[in-house]
Amino acid sequence: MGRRRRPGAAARHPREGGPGELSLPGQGAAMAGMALRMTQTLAPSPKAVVDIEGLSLTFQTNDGPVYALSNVDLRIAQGDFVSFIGPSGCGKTTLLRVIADLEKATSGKISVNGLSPQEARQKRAYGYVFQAPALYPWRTIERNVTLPLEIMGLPAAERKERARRYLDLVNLSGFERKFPWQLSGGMQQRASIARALCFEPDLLLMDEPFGALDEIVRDHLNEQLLGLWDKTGKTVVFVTHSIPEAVFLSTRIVVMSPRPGRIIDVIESHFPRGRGLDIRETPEFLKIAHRVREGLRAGHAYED
Amino acid sequence: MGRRRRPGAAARHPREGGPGELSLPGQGAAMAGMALRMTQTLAPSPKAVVDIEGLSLTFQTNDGPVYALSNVDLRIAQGDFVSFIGPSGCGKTTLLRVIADLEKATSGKISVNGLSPQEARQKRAYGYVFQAPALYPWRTIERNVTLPLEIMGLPAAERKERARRYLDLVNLSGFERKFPWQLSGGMQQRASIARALCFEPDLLLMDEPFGALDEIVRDHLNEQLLGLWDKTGKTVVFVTHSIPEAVFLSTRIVVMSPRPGRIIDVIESHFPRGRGLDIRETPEFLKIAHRVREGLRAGHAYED
Amino acid sequence: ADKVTLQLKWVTQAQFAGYYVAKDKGLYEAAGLDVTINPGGPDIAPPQIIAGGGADVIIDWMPSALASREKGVPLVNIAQPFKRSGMMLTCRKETGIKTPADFPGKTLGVWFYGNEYPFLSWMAKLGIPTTGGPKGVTVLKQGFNVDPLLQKQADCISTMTYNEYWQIIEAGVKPEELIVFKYEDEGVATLEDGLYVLESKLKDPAFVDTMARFVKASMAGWEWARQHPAEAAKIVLDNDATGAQTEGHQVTMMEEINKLTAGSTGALDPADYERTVKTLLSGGSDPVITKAPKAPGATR
Amino acid sequence: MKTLRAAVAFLLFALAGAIVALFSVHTGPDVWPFSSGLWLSVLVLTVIAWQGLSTLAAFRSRNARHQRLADLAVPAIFGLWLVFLWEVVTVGANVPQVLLPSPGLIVARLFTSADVLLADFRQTFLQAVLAGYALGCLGGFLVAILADRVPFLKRGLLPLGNLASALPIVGVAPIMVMWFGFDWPSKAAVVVIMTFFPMLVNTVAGLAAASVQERELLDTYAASYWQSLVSLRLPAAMPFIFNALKINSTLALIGAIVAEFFGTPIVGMGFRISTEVGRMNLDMVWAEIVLAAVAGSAFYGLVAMAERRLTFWHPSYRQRGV
Amino acid sequence: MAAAITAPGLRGISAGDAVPVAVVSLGLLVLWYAAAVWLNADLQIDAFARQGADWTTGDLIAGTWAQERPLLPAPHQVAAEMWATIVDTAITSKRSLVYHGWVTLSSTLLGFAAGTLLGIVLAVGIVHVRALEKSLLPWIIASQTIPILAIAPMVIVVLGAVGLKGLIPKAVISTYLCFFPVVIGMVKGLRAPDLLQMDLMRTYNASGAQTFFKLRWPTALPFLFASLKVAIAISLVGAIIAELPTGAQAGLGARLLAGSYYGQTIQIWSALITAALLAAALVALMSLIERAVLRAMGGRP
Ligand SMILES: Nc1ncnc2c1ncn2[C@@H]1O[C@H](COP(=O)(O)OP(=O)(O)OP(=O)(O)O)[C@@H](O)[C@H]1O
Ligand SMILES: Nc1ncnc2c1ncn2[C@@H]1O[C@H](COP(=O)(O)OP(=O)(O)OP(=O)(O)O)[C@@H](O)[C@H]1O
Ligand SMILES: Cc1ncc(C[n+]2csc(CCO)c2C)c(N)n1
Ligand SMILES: [Mg+2]
Ligand SMILES: [Mg+2]
Repeated sequence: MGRRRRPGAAARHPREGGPGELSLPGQGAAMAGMALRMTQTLAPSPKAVVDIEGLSLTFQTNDGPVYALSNVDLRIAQGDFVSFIGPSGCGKTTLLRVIADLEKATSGKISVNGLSPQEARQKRAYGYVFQAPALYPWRTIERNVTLPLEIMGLPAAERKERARRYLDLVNLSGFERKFPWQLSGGMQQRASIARALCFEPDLLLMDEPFGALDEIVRDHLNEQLLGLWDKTGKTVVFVTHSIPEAVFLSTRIVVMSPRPGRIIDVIESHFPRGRGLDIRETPEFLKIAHRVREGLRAGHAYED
Repeated sequence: MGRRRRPGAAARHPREGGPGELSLPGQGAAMAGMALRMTQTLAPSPKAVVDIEGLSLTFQTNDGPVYALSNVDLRIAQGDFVSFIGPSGCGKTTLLRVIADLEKATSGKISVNGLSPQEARQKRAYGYVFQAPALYPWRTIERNVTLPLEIMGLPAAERKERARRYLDLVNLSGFERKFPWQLSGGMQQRASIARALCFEPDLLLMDEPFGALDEIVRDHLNEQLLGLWDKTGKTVVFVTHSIPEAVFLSTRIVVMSPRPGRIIDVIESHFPRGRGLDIRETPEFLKIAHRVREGLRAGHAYED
Repeated sequence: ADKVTLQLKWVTQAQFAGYYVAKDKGLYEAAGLDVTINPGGPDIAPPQIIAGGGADVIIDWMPSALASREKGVPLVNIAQPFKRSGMMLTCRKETGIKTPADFPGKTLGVWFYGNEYPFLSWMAKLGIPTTGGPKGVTVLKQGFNVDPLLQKQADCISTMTYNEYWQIIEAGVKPEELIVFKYEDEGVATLEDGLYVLESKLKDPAFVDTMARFVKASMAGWEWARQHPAEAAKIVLDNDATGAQTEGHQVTMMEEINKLTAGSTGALDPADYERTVKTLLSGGSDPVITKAPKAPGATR
Repeated sequence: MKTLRAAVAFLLFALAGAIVALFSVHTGPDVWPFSSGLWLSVLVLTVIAWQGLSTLAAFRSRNARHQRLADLAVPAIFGLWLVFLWEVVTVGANVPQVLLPSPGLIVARLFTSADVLLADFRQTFLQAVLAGYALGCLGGFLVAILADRVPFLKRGLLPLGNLASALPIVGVAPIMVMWFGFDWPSKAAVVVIMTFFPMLVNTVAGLAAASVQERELLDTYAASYWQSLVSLRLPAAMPFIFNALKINSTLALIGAIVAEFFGTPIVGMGFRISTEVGRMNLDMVWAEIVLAAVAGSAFYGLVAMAERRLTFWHPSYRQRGV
Repeated sequence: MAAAITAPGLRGISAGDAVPVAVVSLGLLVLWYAAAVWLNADLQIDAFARQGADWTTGDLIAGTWAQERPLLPAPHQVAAEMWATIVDTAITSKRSLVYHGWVTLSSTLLGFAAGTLLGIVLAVGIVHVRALEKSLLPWIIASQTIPILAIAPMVIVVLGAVGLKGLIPKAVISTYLCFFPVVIGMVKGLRAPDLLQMDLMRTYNASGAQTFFKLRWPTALPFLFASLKVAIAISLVGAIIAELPTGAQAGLGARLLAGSYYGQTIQIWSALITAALLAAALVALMSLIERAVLRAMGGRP
């Protein structure tokens, strides 16, 4: 432990705010990060759920390499709610996939729950909501939701009960017996959220889960998710395009730059845990949202 | 012409604002709608591009019928920019598909450019952006975009030029040679937008085209689309979940209720054609947005 | 030259040496004929081929030819180069079979495809049912080789004096381990390889003339084969497109065949014919040949 | 309704014409010599019947029963018409019975030799075909799974599997008779070899058919190999597996019948065919062929029905009328 | 759908497969030798008894591997026969397996080409014309249940009567057998595009031909290749079957049959293995083409 950080990332993106390394509440400074790292071995709380250092990823394609992630440093502590926000194609999905062991980094280090991503995946450490619903067309909605439970060997009665509970949570009661192609886009997306929630993982990786939903349902699900997070102490890593959503939900917002994806800002958001939707009108909320928007805009400027 | 309207829809949704029939700028009242209909035969301007009366649609599924649309009345004039907004699963996509002749109504009347939807489709009256990108995996991005041009028989040079132009418009220059699975979700969606735009149809049917995009790109594309609409006098029918987006883009916002989809409010939005993004801070904008939100909320309340 | 197509009953082997010799030695050519010889095979029913126009003249066994006549293919025998029958039933001695009376309860291999009539007539004559059981014989449709006997899947199999019998011997079985029943000795011999044409075509004198020359040349070929068995076998080998025949086997076959053709002028002996018909008629349920067709062709 | 009435009118007219034509060919050349007159009218009738069929095929009913009935009627009428043409041509043009018997004779045989046909059917279909089909399909399937599970085998065994399964039946059949005896097991063995390869190829292709995202979902659950096989890869492979099952349902019958040419007890469809060809009883041969065709089609139909049941979700069954 | 495009199907023998293939082959060889002992022992014991010779187990094993007409020839016997008839015999000789292989291959390829074409044409018809689907498909299926060996002679006779002899009748029988998998696979494949992809074409009011070439065809390709691999193997079987009633004059089928007449098991096996090698080579060739085509279509690695 106590590895030295590589200086590259910080030097290359001299933006306000911490250059990626997140470890303490407040502006994550490199030194503070190191301090925590060192204490962590002594007193392992708050536990690092995801720990990424100097991670890069390059895709080889038919016409040359695509640099998707470059030198990403990130630490997510237990109980964090971290949102990734950034321009389309900047590498948010890729980063989430690396954490989930669906993609291998080209270089750099990453651990999940102190293990390699692969080990963590094999321990079923997380639930993943894909950007597309990925429902199996030969299963009804209910049986799509119970799929992970079947795999994990839960008894049938329990599976049914959980499916009922989580389909209700996403407002899909009454659609248990339908097949995926009989549902609207948003309904399919909600079914896939229910599927990820129903086995109650400690770590949730969600890739634009609410993208296809209207504001009302979205608000509703935001509240549900926040309640769940609050009650269960889950760690959530969340990709979104909505600035208000990011600010409302997160304890930390990670702003990414266009390709090759780098972390250009990390913004803390300290609303009380039991916050309501009304906080979105407060000046503090608007201030944070503004800062996120500025970060995003800067990222875009960076590209052209 | 001059058919009598059925009173049902209006009676059932006694909300402020016109009960569906859209014909005059301003609060569309039933009588005014009729008046226009009658004048239309005499002076056919503004031409009705889409004219829907008492339209219903029921899906037969393995466990009983799903009532997707019920008694919808709607008239879209040339040059209109109409947004559909409503809870997930309320029938927005279905309504758009009926207009595009991808779905047959169970009852009711509909005409597109004065023709049946089928005839209109056969005349290639519209461009359609699906809720999912639906790119062909065996074609590169460029060749996906030129697909409609190939079908319509444009020469190769022209096709290439158009692909270049519209891929640039959606910020995808440089990805011409990639295959769809090498693109991020938002990039795929943008490619599908370029594909719909590139053959320059007069009527654009767009199903949540910007759902998977970040705010900055979204704003950018909003402006591009508005510019295009302004310059070319296209008619646009647009499904969205974002209230600000609907208010910013549209001349009319159609708020729909949950299943069976009905029109519960139609809201006019008279910003000048050359509006900029900054109007989103104006009180009038906020007032309209508020009214849309109220409509949506009422729709949700209706359900439970 | 007049074109003639001859359809053989079986694959190229010394059984048909006369025709190959006649062709190879230019006898047909000398007779003003251009003869094409089409080999047969397990799937080829010569009567069907001639009915379909695929041949002018075919080689067939008389029982099969007579049966075909009844099915509406009016075949006429124009020559009978084979005087004697080469059919036998060959059994392993160890099965305990000594006489036909020992057959019941045994398994016998039989060729079908129109070649089963003599066997069925024989069994009918012996009064042995062919439906299996302790009182009857179990009949197997035998393939094209002698494996069922070698591998003891059958107690007896059908063999020809000139072919399968020698295959058994070549496989290492000693003659004294075998017991053979010749159809001739059992009084159920039927006429084998004869030349047949369609009756309707004989109305054409030109065709009759062509056939007369063909038969004459063929018989000369057979004569030559009797004189030069080794060379005849060589000619057969040269004509075998599959390249599967072996010289030793063909020479043996040639010698055996010569015993069957010896004494034939090509003319059909009415007595032989009557015997065949009688045998077939005795076959109970089997092809009833009610009326003797006008048989010997006016070939000479 | 209107289309239905038109179709029925066309078909009735064709039927009446067909009856007259049949009558005239059967009463012999004296009444209506098989002159160009007959052939011309048969041609015209065929055009009319086709018209009726096309109209009937376009028939759409909201009543599912009526629709099903119409869907069945089309191939049935089409087939009957072919039979009619066959009868008229064989009888009218005096085709020798040893080349092609007329349907009338064949049908008569079906009844007069029903007992023989039944015995043959039991021997060949109920024993050799069904046993061989089950073993061959199962074998191909299991080897595909095995190869999928053990990549070493996939690379080592599949090329050799290709080799073994591409063995031509004709050569294998005598060997199988040598090994498994004259009775049906040797035929079943041939069927096993014939059906093995299509199942292997299709299953291997099918197991690769699940999309990347669908697989990744199971990866996130750390699903075991067998779990992902059962819950994803096999369902996704179903359309391919059924492809093989369908192809095999016809191959199995051909294989068993061909194998019977190389030595059998004196019962079986292949035995009967080869024997009766030699005896010039072509009507019996065709009766067996008809039996084989009916049995094979019914077998295929069953498999296709199972496919529709089990892969209802595949886009090919969700086609909208385009 | 995207994944179906990448379906690798069966691969040919590539360099990387050499080791596994060798290991598995070795295992099979051992099995084969053992089976030869087991199957041939009875005959060998008989033969010893006939000679009245004393024998040991070693003699028995050696004997079972050296019989002239074994029930199952040992691999080296087959290899020697193949070497003799493939390498040591001039290819113009009738005893050369290269010559017979070529005879069979030519009608296989002709039949396969015709069968593929016919299969595709029928599938296209079935997918596009409702009347054809309903009236034709059941009869195509029925046609495949007709035992080919029963009608092959009739086909040969009829074609012979119109003057077609030699290659073409054999190719016709190959065609008859191999078009079927192509039809079945292609009907499925041409209907495999998902609904959204079809809808897209509808919005362009694409003609049937355009939808076919731009959507249905690319989607059907994985199905087509799976079918073609089956079809080419079946086509070879068809050519061999067709060589029986053509008078069994030349070709691997004729060799097989001739071997079978005379109980020449070694000859049967060498013809059989040559045929199987030929089939495997053809299937491998299809796989190569498949891989090249799917790669050109942007198949995901
Ligand atoms: N093919 C189908 N078969 C059966 N039911 C269907 C089918 N397509 C849509 N539906 C049902 O019709 C209703 C309306 O669906 P639609 O896709 O129009 O919703 P939507 O308003 O577009 O929703 P979203 O915002 O989530 O995309 C839904 O309840 C859905 O379940
Ligand atoms: N399999 C792949 N092969 C090649 N390039 C890829 C692949 N997957 C993603 N990329 C590239 O990597 C970059 C990042 O993609 P990613 O999907 O992570 O973006 P994203 O931030 O999730 O975008 P969006 O918001 O649009 O979903 C993109 O430029 C994309 O083209
Ligand atoms: C399928 C079939 N089986 C057996 C024979 C009988 N046969 C008649 S002549 C002959 C050659 C003898 O060496 C043989 C075996 C046949 N013709 N066809
Ligand atoms: Mg993404
Ligand atoms: Mg929708």
